[in-house]
Amino acid sequence: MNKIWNYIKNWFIEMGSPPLFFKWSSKILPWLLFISISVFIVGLLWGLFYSPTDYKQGDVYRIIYIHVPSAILGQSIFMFMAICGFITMVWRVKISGMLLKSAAPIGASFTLIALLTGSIWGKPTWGTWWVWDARLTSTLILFFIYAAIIGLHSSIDDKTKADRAISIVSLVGIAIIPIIKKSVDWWQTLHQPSTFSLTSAPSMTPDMYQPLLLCFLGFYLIFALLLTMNLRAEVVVREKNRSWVSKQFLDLER
Amino acid sequence: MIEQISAIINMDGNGLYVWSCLFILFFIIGINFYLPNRKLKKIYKENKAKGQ
Amino acid sequence: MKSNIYNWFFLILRRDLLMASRRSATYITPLIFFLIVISFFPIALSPDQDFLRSLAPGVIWIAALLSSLLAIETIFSEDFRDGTLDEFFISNDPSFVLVFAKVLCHWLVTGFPILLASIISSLILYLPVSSLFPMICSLILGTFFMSLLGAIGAALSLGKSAILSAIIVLPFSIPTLLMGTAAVSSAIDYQDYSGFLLIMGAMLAIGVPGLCLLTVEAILLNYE
Amino acid sequence: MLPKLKVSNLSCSRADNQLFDDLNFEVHPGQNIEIIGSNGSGKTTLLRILLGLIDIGDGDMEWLDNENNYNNFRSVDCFYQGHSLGIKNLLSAQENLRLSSYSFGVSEEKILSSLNRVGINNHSLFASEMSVGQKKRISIARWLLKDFGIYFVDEPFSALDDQASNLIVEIIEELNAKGSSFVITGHRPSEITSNQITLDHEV
Repeated sequence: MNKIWNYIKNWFIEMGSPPLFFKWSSKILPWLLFISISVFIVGLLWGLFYSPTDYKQGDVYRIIYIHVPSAILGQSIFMFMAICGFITMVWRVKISGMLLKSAAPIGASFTLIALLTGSIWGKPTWGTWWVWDARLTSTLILFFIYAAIIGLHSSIDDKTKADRAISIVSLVGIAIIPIIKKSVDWWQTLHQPSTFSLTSAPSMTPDMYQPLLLCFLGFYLIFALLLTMNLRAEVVVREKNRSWVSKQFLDLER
Repeated sequence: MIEQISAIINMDGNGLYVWSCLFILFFIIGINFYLPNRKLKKIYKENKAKGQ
Repeated sequence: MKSNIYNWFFLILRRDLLMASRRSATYITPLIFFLIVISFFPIALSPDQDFLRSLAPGVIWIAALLSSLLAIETIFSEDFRDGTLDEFFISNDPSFVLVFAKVLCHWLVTGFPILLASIISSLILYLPVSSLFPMICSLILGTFFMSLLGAIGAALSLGKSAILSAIIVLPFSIPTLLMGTAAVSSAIDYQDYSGFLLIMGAMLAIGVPGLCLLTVEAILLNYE
Repeated sequence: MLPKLKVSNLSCSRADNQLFDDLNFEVHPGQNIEIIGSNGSGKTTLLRILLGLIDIGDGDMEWLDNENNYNNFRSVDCFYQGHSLGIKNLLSAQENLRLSSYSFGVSEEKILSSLNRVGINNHSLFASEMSVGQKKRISIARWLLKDFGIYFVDEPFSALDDQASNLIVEIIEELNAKGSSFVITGHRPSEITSNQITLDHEV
């Protein structure tokens, strides 16, 4: 058991060594680009054009194909960051710190998308741009946490140190975010009986549900693509004075 | 044909909301695409300048 | 003579309390800040009694949150600057005890005066007497948790601007804020508030070991 | 006599530059080691790595314990004084020393005699009321509280007048005679030892 574990760890460390990572990610990047973008586009097209109209909300419910996957993705990315943070703290694996750092702006972006689309969706359904709905509120707080992590990282000059600093914050975050979600839910029922909730409103039929699943897949693939691209940039920026970087670029030119 | 397209774009008067959501999605993902590539290009240029 | 954890804990607690007693600003400034923030709300909004009563739990809690957060900003910075923190970390005693002792001392010095001031502010904001007990209980649990969270923020932003640590800590303080205000407002409405206090207690029980350990890691980062 | 600390192949790199590489030395009882280097050459980092305050170096450190075995953990009684002196401004000279000696418990007479030895006669003066030179003297008085195995002192000779540096040399010799060792850092070689390690990587 221990042997297998060590094997996995060493493999992870080896694959994560910056020059090697840059090499293999260059190979898979075109494939990832093709697959992720095609699944993403197909999912959106299916959801936005071919799925049936909701009888209650009309066509505006189609925002669900953008809003819900990005909201879920915003939370999943934080989970991912906490795992990376744990690896960074315990085993001091360099690449996991860089992964953590590169995932943060993507997570913030998807959380922002969820916030903006949620607020746009609110306009026709609630009549206002913003309602202190439990889901929207906890998404807003999640966005603040992402912003804090990005701000903290940029304020520390030594980037390896900054990685470990944000891994501490992400570990605190992953413990507190469920409590935040639960307490915001509670707060909502305390102050105003929930009249209308965004996601449970349309009664989903299978032909509404299937494109949503495809959208989920597409969003996750897009995340993988953006993460790979961000990580490549991060790796190169941090090691720009090493010899392998200029060598890689020479290879690309040939 | 044109009526069909305009019906899709209009979406019973809700089109503006849906399309602006789609625009936000592509805009923010586009920024995320652009930034790392710009960083890579910058380093690439620096390396080129160093090599010459 | 061999030192044990209790000796060490009480040594640091005694040392910090002694130093705080010699510099009155440590316990007076958060208190004054708290009272100033509280008094701004009636001035800015309305002196109407019913209106203020409905606002009071939130106002008291926000003021307590901000003043304990601002005060904890310097918890490690002085020790870090004059080198005593190095000495403590070099010694063989567990450093999370050090963090816990410092946080506890800080809470005794700043959180406790705020508790007293909250009783005064409950008078000027027309809170009913029945809600005084849950308010004090929730403030005890909540400000201590905030001190623990603030210690992490202070350790991460040692030598940097205070606003950075506020940005890190404030989003995490939301459950405390919600539970605290919920406890006080349900007491105003004669409802059961024990559930909120229990959850705050549970958060504190998990937070003491977890956050102290992470704070140690955050302080050690500054030595690299 | 066995060396108290054996360091082999110690190296450390931070971000892009190598601070030091392949350091090998031994700390023998009663002998001193001086680490020479300019600002930013990694002297303080080396001391912190040796003491285990930070864990960013690669290499082996072996410490001698009472049974003459070597361990990977710090089994020697160590004293550390960083760049800043470790003196609290809000405490008096005597209180400062009492705080430093909490873990081994020193009698009041010992504290007073150490203070007298370094020439501080007003024991109840607050550190905030003292000059920098006097604070340095208090920090030196802390060395005398107990005979530590190894003293790690960061730049003890910086910003000192002749009288004070003579005092330091005297005290170091005294403690050497009792079997204690010093690992100190500095910008230029001092007179306490000829055993020097130079850190000179290119910044």
